Amino acid sequence: MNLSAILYQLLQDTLVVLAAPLLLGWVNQCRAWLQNRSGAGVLQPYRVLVKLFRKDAVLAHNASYLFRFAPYLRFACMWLAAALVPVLATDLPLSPAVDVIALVGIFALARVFISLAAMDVGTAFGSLGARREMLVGFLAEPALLMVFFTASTISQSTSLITIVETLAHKQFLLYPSLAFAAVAFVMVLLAENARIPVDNPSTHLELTMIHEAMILEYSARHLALIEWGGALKLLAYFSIGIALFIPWGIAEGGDWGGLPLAVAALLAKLAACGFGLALLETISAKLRLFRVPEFMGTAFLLAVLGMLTHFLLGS
Amino acid sequence: MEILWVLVIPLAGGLLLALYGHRRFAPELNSAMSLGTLIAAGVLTVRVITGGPFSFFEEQFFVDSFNVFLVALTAFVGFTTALFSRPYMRIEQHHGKLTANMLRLYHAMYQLFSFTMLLALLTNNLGILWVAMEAATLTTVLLVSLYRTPASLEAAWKYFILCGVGIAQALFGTILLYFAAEKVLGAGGNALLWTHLNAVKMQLEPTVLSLAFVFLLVGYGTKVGLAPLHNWLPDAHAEGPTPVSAVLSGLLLNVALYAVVRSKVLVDGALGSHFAGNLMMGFGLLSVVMAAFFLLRQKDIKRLFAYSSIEHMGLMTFAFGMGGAVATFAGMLHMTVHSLTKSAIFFAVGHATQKSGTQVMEHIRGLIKTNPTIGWGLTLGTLAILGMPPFGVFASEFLILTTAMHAYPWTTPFLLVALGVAFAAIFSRVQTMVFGASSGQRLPHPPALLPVFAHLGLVLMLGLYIPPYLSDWYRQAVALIG
Amino acid sequence: MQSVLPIDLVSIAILCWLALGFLGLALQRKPQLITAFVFPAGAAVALLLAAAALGALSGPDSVAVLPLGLPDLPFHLRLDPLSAFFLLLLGAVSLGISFYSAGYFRTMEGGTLGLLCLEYHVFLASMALVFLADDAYLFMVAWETMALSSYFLVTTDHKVPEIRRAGFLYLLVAHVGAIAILMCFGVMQGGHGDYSFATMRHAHLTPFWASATFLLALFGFGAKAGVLPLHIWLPEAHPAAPSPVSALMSGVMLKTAIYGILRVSFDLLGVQLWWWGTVALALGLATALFGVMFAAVQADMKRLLAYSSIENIGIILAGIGLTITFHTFGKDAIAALSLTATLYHALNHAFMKGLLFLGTGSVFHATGERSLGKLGGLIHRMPIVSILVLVGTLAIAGLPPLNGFVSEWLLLQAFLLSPGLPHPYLNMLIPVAAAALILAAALAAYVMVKFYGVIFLGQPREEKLHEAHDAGLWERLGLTWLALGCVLLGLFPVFVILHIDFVTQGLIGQRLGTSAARTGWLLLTPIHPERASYGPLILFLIIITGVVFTLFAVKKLFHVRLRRGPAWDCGFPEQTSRMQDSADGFGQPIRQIFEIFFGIVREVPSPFDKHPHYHGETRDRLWDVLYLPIARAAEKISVLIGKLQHGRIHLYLMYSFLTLLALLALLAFIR
Amino acid sequence: MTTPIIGQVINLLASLLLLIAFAMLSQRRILSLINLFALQGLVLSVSTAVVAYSSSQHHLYYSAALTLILKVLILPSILHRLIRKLNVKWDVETLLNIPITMLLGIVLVIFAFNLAAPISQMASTITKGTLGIAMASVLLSFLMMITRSKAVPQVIGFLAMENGLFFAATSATYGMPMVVELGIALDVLVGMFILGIFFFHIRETFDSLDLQHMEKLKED
Repeated sequence: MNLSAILYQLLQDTLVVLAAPLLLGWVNQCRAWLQNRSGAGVLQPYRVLVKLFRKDAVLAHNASYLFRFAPYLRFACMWLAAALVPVLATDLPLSPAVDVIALVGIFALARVFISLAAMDVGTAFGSLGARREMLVGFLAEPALLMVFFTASTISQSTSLITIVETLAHKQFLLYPSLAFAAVAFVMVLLAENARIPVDNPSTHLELTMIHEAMILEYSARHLALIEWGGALKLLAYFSIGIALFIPWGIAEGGDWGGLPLAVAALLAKLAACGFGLALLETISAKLRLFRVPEFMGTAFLLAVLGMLTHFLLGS
Repeated sequence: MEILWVLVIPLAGGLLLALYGHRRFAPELNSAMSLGTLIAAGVLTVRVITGGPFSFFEEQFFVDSFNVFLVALTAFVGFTTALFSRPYMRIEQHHGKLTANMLRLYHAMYQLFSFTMLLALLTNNLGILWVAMEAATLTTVLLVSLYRTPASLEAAWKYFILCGVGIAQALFGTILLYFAAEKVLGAGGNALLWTHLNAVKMQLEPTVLSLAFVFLLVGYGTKVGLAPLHNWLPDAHAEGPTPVSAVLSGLLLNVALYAVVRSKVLVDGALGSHFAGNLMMGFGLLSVVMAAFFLLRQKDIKRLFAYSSIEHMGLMTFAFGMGGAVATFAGMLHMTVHSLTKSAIFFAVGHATQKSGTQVMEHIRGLIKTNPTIGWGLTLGTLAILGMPPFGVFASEFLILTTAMHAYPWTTPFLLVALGVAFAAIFSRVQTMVFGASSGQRLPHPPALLPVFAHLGLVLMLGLYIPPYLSDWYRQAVALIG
Repeated sequence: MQSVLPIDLVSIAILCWLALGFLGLALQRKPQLITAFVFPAGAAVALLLAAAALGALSGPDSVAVLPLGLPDLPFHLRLDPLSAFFLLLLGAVSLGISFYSAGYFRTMEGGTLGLLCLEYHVFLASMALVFLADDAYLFMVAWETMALSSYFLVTTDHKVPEIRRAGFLYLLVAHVGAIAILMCFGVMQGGHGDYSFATMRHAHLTPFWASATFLLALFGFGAKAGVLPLHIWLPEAHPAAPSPVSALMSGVMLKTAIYGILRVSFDLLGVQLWWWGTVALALGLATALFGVMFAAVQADMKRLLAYSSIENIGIILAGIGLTITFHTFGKDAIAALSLTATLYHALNHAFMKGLLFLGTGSVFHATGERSLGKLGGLIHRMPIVSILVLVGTLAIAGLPPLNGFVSEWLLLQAFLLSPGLPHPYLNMLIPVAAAALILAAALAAYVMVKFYGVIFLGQPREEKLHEAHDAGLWERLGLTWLALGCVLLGLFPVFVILHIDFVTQGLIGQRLGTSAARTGWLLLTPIHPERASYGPLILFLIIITGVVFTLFAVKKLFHVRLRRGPAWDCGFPEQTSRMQDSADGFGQPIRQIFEIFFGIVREVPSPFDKHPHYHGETRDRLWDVLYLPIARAAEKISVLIGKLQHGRIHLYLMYSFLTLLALLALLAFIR
Repeated sequence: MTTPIIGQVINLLASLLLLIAFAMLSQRRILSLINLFALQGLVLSVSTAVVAYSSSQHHLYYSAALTLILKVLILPSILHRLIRKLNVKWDVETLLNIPITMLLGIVLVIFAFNLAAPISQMASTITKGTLGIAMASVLLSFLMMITRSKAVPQVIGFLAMENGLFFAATSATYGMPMVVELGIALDVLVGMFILGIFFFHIRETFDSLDLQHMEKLKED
């Protein structure tokens, strides 16, 4: 592990944690445009965060240590996830410690903790949100994992780096199985990031909300961390999608020359994805909650199907 | 000489008790006589083990390791049962179920009964064997009908008629055997001596012997309690006094099976085929399966264990039918552990019924609370009889089942089903009787549970460790009949 | 004088356990002595056992012959890596459980305690003996003794009819299973009464008989492990037992069945046909999904855990099936991988489930409640227990960096990196199987959130919960040990694998450690770093640093006050504890999605009820479609046969007459 | 007398026995049943004596005498006294009507003959032909026990079966060894006494000897 690699790692760490709210802002802005609103500007998330951090925190009387600990953990998990996905270059010293399965595990860890925290105060909405979150999660997780598996059966590896290298730098092939996987991944992305049609981040309508219901009791810095973590999560998912399905332009290990190009490519891709997400959210309507399992089930089945096609067509 | 003692003591005991059986000391006298028999049997056993088989009184009596092991078993269980019946019968009298005269009859018949069994075991003459079996039937008929209640009379009547008729068939078989034998051995007394027959069994006429075996099997099989000839058995066990049920299950059935096995040896020798074995296997399997399903619907605790006796006799018959060293060994081991365990169970059951004043299982509850020793005795005994290790019954069942699986795989599904059903049937009942809320009264006399735990202790030992001399002993016997 | 072999130590440990048991029985009059001395001593013995097993794992096989048993069949003992591994499991887990018991049974009255102490230690000893046995007879004796002692432990509180019924059901299933096992040994035996495993290894069986043996073993051991459809006893018996016993049964006893399957199919039978693996795999996955599904809808905390045990057993069985499949196709590297994963998961589950059951025990002691609907908010009253149980919860939910995740990770690797098998259907099957496995794992997370959240979080659902007290010292000690195990097994997988290697080496002649530890103990690389790697310790440290960094950053930059206030809850006024999700409510989505699998009995109050009462119950369909019919059939047959005993002596005479005639006719026919 | 004639005599007696067996099968009245039984005993002892004379087996004389005393004098008189004491003279109903019983009986006879044929070939005695008859009469009395619904006739059937066995013993071989025969006789006698006592118990408990009252013990 050489110096440049460490530098890459640090660079990416700081980059993601700083840029995440920007991405969120961009997505919201796009949505505003698509809905003929003049949005609050791409920097709005930063303002929100600053505001929240400045406030006094109010905790419910019977909130336990778990309740206060959860936001930090979730933030750390998301940060780690976002920092591990090779988006600029493919040698990240930390990456070997966490392969795709572990990545999914980290997401699950965050989810479980936030759900527990939601149940901690013991309000009706808290437990309701936790239940729904876990419901979405137990279907989304396998789907995501199967998406990864499709990719890793192609590259005969579960380590992100190897996958990306295979897909990006080996000779270009069209993998039909990846098409299925891509669709499934998008569906998972929507669900996991509390987006329409599964959830609506900007609603407080009790009957429909999932993610919001869980974090109702949070305020001030805890809420800020959760928001920020959400942004990081979105970024992580974007970069995973990019790494899996449109990895081209990523820099080889250790050539600083390729870096600017890589950065440019990444920004372009992120912007495009953000716009795509906004577009999806705009044109689709929120599902009834009972439909959500079917939605996720479809995603899961698509992912499995992708894997099967890979075996059927003998790659 | 020892043989004479083994026979004379119980006979004398019978006569003595016929005179003094109603006195207060009668139970002790009874136990003493049985103890004497036990000691004589022990001496005899030692002599046979050391000196090998020998015959006596111009070969009319004969002991080899096969029947001496049954003699020892009979004497032992006879003694422990006598010990158990001391308090039991006193309590019965105290409850007003028995009069002094009935007790006299009981004690006299008890001794005569053990005499007949020992005679049947020790005689070398198949005719005398038959006579002794018939005599055993007669004595036990009187024992079964001891209470003079309608039920007990009915049971005794059925027992008498069915076993009488069965035994008659056995006599016919014996006649045919004699008919075949006298061609080889010439007419006269020697032609029925088992030792002589065994010597010349190769030359005996196959057709006659196969016919004879059919009659013998049906005849003695009735007394073994093989389905569908078993119908007398549950009634007799349920209605007679419990010590009698104990010796019936523990000893008489064994003796009858002994007769069957002896004749099987001759027939196998003559036919050189597996004809007899197949018949026995068939009967055994049928009995096991039928008994298992009978067990499922019992209400009376003594009937329950009577049917379990049928099941186990079926298992032994099956084992002896399979033949071969392992199976025969297993059969004899099963004889031993079954009679020990089953008599122990009947002891516990006897006191349990006295405690709660009924034989109906719904009304027996919480024995472990009211009287832990009875409760645990019943529980452990039941688990042992159900073939739970580390008790000896498991050892024999293990050998039987594995051998069957190896030699006759098609039989094992039946055994699997039967054992499973039997387990469910017995254990569910016993569990509700020993556990749960308690019900029951105090007994006027302290119950005798030493025999129970003595038996169970022996069975436990046989499950974990079979002393070398015992196993050699078994092996000799196996060599004789396997 | 020769040096002491591990096998001697193990035997000594077994004897000590037995001795302690009887000592406990003798000390009936002084219960405080039993709790204060006998159980801790048992723990010490467990430690000895674990140490000896650890030593034996790397050492050569050692054998011993006892002068007991049947005439031609003395008891054979053998300590090879496989048995050593499971002995290690037994020792390590029972160490914690015995400590815990020392505290847990404090309040029990003397007589019962003495008996329980005896049964408990006999149970431990018999399990150790199962692992040590090297001939069919000793194995069966130990096996059934185990069943028997655990039965008595289950029915400790035999006043309650349900508990009696549970105990009966348990012993019945165990007994039938045992007969099946016995028959499978019967097939393998060499005839003329040689039952030692040594001869069975060289028994030459036709494929048919080999398969029959395998299926018999699967049936027999499956009955003990709670594999579908023989699982019915498990959710009844485990809740019925006192918690330490449930912990032992779930944590260790189920593993004896796994040991049996491995011993028979790999060691004795020598795996032969690939479809055995497929059968085991399918059965295992079905069991896993079934178990977790039912766990999700349980309202009794111990039943929930019992069903989760079924799930984990399913996963383990699936692993075995995968191993068999690979092994039969000669892909031993991957076979070794999946076998390692399987054993690893068995070890993990022992720790996790032990921990959780003990946790429920503490909760039960503190509150007297087992029903999830009456618990809640205990995190404030029982801080220590809640933290330790949280560890177990996260572990069994399969979350990194704890141990549950590692084994599932390895198993997934085995699934995923399967090269094309020479069998198209298998290639189709395996990804689907992987999907099913993941689904089960994900559902487990759902279940565990429900478990922990409803018990420890939220507001207390009953008034009396305010008096709940934290566990005592002994309990904490036991819980801590097990929790520690969960963490360490999670953080240092390479060491564990290096030890499991001896087992895989023995069973399929292939070891993983060389490749697994290629890049040092920090990084776990089962096949090759390029293919897959996982560094739990690194991961853990990163997350911790992340958390700490954020914590400090926030504290540094924005030092603002923290106030306590009433819960907001969208501004709804007076919050009551009844408004939280009940256990049923939390399971509702699962019940809805998988409705077809449950037999649901529900009575919903009408709007006009004066005293509205809701009752919902999810029943196991298998009862109605499988077990009740069998029972009814048996009943019918017995009615029919009962008619034979008709009471009329003439009929009886006719039976004998017809029997005689039939036999005579047969004879005439044979002539 | 010369051997063939003796053979014919014995065969005659044998067929007489068979006839008596059938008569018992068809007989309703207990009294005449007992008389038939006595007659059967008589025929039996005569045939035994004849065999003894022909084969000069002296111990057969003893058994003939034994039969005469036991089965012609003692047992019938006991039975007579019994039924007088218990005044059960009539046995109106049989469980199977007479013609069918007879038909079954004939089938049994054929069956028995076929079964005994190969064996009697190898018999060395002059009475070899009669083994089949012996077996037949055993089976017939068995059938009789099945069809009789009262206690006393059942017992008579039992004794008749005993007779059949005894005849088999004399015809197939020249009688069993003496000690065995004595034992058998003793058993039969004791059994009779016990039964005698029994009848009174049964009588005073059920106040009839009808077996319908003794069907309480069964699986329900």
